[in-house]
Amino acid sequence: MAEPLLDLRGLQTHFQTFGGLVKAVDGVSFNVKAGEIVGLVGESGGGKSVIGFSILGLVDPPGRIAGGEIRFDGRDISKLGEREMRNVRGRDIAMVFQDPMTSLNPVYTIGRQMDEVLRLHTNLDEAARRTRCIRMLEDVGISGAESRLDAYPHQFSGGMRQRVVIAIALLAGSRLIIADEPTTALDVTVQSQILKLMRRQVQETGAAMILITHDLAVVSEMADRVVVLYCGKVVERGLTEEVIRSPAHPYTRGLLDSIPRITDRQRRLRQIPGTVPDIRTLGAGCSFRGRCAHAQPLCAERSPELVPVRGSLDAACHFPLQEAL
Amino acid sequence: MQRLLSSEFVHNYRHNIPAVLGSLLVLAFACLAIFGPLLVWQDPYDVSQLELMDSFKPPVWLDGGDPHYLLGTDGQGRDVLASIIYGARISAFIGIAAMACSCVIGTTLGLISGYYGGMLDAVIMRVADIQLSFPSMLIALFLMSAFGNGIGMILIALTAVGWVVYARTVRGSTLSEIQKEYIQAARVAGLSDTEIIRRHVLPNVLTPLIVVSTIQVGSFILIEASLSFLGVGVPITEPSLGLLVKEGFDVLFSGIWWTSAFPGLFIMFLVFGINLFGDFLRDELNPRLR
Amino acid sequence: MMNLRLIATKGILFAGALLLASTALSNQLYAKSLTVGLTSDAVNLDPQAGEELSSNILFYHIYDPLVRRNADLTFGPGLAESWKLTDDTTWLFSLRKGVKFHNGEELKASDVVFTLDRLKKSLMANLGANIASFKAIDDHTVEIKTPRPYAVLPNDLAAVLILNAKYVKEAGDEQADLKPIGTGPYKLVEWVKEDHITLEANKDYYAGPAKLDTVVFRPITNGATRTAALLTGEVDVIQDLNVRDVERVKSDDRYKVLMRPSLLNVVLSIDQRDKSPTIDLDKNPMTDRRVREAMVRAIDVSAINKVIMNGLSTPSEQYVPASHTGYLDGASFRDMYPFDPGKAAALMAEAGYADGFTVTLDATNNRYVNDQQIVQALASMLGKIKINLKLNLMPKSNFFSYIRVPSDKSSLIMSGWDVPSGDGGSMYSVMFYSRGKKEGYGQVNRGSYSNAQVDALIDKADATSKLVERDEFLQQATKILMTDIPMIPLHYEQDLYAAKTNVEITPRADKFLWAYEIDVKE
Amino acid sequence: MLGYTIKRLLQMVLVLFVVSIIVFLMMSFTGDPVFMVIPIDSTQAEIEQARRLLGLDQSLFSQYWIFLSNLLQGDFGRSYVFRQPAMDLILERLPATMEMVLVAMAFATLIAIPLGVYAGANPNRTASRGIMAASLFGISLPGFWVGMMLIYFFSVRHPFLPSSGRGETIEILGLRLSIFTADGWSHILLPAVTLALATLAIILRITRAGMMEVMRQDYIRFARAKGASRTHILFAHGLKNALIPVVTIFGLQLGDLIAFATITETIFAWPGTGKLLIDSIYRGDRPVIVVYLMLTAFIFVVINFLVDIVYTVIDPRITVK
Repeated sequence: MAEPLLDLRGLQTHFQTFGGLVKAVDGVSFNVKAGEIVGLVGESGGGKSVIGFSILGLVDPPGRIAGGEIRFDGRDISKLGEREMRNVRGRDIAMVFQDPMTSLNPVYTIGRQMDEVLRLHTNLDEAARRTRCIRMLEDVGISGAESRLDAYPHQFSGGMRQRVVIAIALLAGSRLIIADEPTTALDVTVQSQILKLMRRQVQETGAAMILITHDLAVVSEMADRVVVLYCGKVVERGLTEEVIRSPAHPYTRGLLDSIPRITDRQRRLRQIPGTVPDIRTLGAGCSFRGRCAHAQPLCAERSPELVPVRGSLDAACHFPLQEAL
Repeated sequence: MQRLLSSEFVHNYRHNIPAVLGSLLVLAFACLAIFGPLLVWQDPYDVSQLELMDSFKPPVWLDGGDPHYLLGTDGQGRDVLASIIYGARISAFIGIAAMACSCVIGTTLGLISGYYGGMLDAVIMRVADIQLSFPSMLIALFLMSAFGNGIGMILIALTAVGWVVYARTVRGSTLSEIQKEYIQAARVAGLSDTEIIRRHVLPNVLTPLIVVSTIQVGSFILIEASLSFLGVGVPITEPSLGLLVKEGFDVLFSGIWWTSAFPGLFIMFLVFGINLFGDFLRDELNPRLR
Repeated sequence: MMNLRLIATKGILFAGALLLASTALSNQLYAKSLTVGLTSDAVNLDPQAGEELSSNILFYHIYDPLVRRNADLTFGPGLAESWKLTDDTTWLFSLRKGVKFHNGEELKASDVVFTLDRLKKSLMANLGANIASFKAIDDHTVEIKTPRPYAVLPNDLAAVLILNAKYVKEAGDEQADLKPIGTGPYKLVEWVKEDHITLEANKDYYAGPAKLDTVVFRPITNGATRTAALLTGEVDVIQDLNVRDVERVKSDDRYKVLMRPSLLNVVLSIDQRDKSPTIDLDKNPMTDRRVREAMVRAIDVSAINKVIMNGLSTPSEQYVPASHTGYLDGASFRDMYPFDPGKAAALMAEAGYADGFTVTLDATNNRYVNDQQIVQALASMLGKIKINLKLNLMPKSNFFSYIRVPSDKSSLIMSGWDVPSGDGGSMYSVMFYSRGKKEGYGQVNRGSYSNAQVDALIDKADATSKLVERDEFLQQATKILMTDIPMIPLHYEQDLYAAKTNVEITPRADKFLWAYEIDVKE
Repeated sequence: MLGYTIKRLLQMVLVLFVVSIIVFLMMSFTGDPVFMVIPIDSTQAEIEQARRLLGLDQSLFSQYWIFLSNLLQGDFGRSYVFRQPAMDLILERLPATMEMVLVAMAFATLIAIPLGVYAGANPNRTASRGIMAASLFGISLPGFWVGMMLIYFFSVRHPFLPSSGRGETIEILGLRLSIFTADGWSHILLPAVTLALATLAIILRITRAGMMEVMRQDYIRFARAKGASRTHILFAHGLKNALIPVVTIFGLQLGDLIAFATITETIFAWPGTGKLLIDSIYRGDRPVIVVYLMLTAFIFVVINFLVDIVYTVIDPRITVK
């Protein structure tokens, strides 16, 4: 089997704060194959975004990558120098941020911001770059692309801006796109348009994508595989349909239950009780045990390993849930 | 607020070396200004205590220094250290008193402006705008030259330039405060305007003023020193630190540097301490940056 | 032999070259120049627009008066070759012939008439206060009438500088001020405000061209900077050397320090009114002569001289210096009322003020040398006889209007007075004549002093056209004044100059640095 | 844009009008200027004559009225002392002041912005903390004292820089400038540094604060994710966004520099407008003071106007209205 495009092996990203060491990403492993969409799911504060930043080497002090490997296309990019890493960013791996309102620089035209990527990563001349930008804008569904190039971000609506951001991410032909909550800040009606757009673009360009979200519903529509994170650790991973149909980890179950469904509108939405604990104060044992309905004494003693459970599912739970019928 | 004071604020304070340093400096200067006259053996402004033969003695560590005069003497045999201590009292008094006057007047005008709005607000704010387009130094210089020098005049001049920042800050916070529901409720409950302002608005607009006031004391001390240096500040009978520097200017070229260097150094450390402390307060009390 | 001749020839050639070079050099050297560091820039170059010192210094380079005042305050012919009195009040001045203004115009009587006419309407009208009328008799004779017999009219005229009528009319007041045209020994080349004024010698000067071809005046306000400019060679002469720098400059033999007692007498005017503005008593104690005498005796003028003035002041004997009319030979405040705190206290007690009183002294803080320090010393000295002196110090801009007669806010005033005309009478008539009696008399009598005898003597002095008589009357007045003590004279400041050793310069009594009298030696 | 300019112009006229009234009123508190210009033993008649010549015989109100109506004809009044048009006196000295102010501003900006960007982008580095501490010293320094100490070290103790005047000047386009001669530079160095220090510290601190704010914005991360270089991110993406407050303070500081030039000019005997102002204050020369303040007010209004224009250039979201 060919080596995956991206292979995370035991990634550790730590933040040194006055209150103590925060292990925001604590031994995360998963991989992404070319052309595949992997959903990275978890509640906010679960370390999802940090993984994205870690891959791109954008973790700022006091944070640092404390261990593990990030193998992209066969080489460990976590060990690359800043200069080499710059060639990876934007060209090999692109990122789409959560809030389109703030991820575009307000003082430059979008044309200039798109052009920046091409100038950095291609040898195209100005005219060619411009043509490519226009084509890309058209591809993401912005009409009158030529004239829009000279417009400033504040002259666009939120959805339009996210299209621009996606266009920028796709512009240099990156092979991996990390989309960090790309639709969270948008209106519901716009959300699905953007998601469809992203999916289509990924399929057309053959790029892989990591879709970071707290919303399993989004993942179920988009992703081929799912990785569920809790307190900086992978608690479950597997093919999307299997995870959705019958998760092995109580946390995934909880997340699934909190999605509103049209079919059972009578049922009250179930929330996971409690809140995400302070990572700094976690002792030994399963970090989910405080909120878990199935917790046993063992859960407080030993931290569960991520092990295959059934089918494609791996889960980190001493007492994985049975397959639903 | 109480909790903030007791926990986080204090915690941050203790872990902020500059803040501690700043407040230590301020404290040291305060002690020196209050108790200093007890520490020095000479009242530099009692002419009978001056020994004219001791004029222009260099600081004690230089050749010809006299252990009596730690930092040397000026042209009239005045101990430079004693002059500095007496001068610092005057400088600090002017800085603090002018800040207090500005604060009271500015806050009052700001409250009126923000609470009542309308014509009054427009007038006050236009005046503030016009004034802000001039450097405070220039306004103070002009006022001093028109009215003549003296401590009272300096206080007036500094207040005239200092009130604006309070008025604007307070007006801003008042405007946002009176939008809030509890003020509406208080109005409905029939509290009088003055009572609402005093009980509800005022306490809520004061926090930002702490920072403004601290920084302002420092800048007032500097402005006063500059005015005195130009000869339109305090009279010679009440020499502030700035005037001491000015007095030292003429003899500086003759190589006598200590009569001007030390008072200037003292101003710098005084204002530096105040600014350090103010900086810390700003970081702590300004929610926008936290 | 051959060799020797060759060498000799070479030597001659060499000598010739040397000669050529040296003539070129001497031509260059002939263009002597001098740079002077003044305390401030000239304000005006129109002599009828202002009168402060720097402007005055420049005026006398560019213009000439009818009567020249010499360095020692004697007077001699200037643009007027000679003058005579035709009756008690009528003077005839004969102008020098062939004197040319810098623009080539010849000096005529009409220029003098124009000058006086313009003067009377100017801010400086005071300079012509003793001129009643004037007219041109012919091209080179001017008749001037005084309102009453006035023996020292020529002295007054030494301060009136003659303008070119045609030029001033054509150029207008502003241009006449910026680009002055006179008959003086120097012409203006360039005036860059606050930076320098360059003058070049007027080759056609009636008394022969000046020895220095170029003179540059540079304003350097700060005394210490001025010293530094001298020491670094930027300037050749400086005015008002800092008292502090005297020793330093003296110790360097490349420089010399020049001194001359100035004419400026620093005096305390004492209020003589029954009720004085700043004294919280029903009766003004200072109306009592004994109190005034006590004050004189309590002030240690020599201590002020030694400590504050670094020895560079001259304790004043009288109200006017010895060179002046009205000076009484042998009389001195210092001998009549020597410093004696005991006697002073006794006099206070005798007058019934053993417990003293509180009074405010008005003084400047930037006008006279060390004025601030002097008043502080006065406060401590008078404090010893329980006169509690409050100090009211202000910059000169406020001072002179604050103390202006009728001085209704002042009890004690420290100010200076100088009489460059050398005539004590001009001071007496304005400062000691009873106030409000006669126009032009007593207008700066700040203490409201009034003594009929003094008034009568001044009247007599002003009624005679004979200098000797005038002097006699004024001396009698001096005698009375020294007993009455309407003012306490403290000291004359010392005029200090420093120059490079090769500069030949003698300070003038009137402080007017005049390049025409200066030379530079190799 | 046109409407905006007109509005600003009207505002300016209003400001100038108010300034002139206030100055006129205030100046009536100072001593009677006539005594500054005439011989001290002048008689009453001579004083009256001088008053008439200077236009001081009128009531304050009519003096103001005359001033105002002359103003509308472009006549700004005449100095009592110099007997020259006040405006000419000031304009003559303005190049010297502006030259010093601009050199100081250039010093301040060129040093402050890179340092501020550095300290804002790396707030936790030791060097940044050092820069910030130094800048705090900078704003705590009495400028006149710094000038004096510079004179002491560079002119008195080790005399290699002159302590006063402008040195050699060259006339360019009718302006007398010293920055084109080596001698001129040696003269301008100390005053400009003295003047620049506080401004340097303030611009640095504002730049740093702005950069700190900007650097945590998403678009900076996004730019980094694009693979842009550090310098490009700091200056093209970061600084440009942090520039609005910097430009504001730049305008304000330019005004402050003109004001503080009075002190610097006094110390270094720099023949500019500030020295003229101080001299005029000492001499009670009201017309010069009035015109000086009106001219500076005018300059400030122009600076504010330019600052507003610069805003729109920097930030497309801002439009003048």
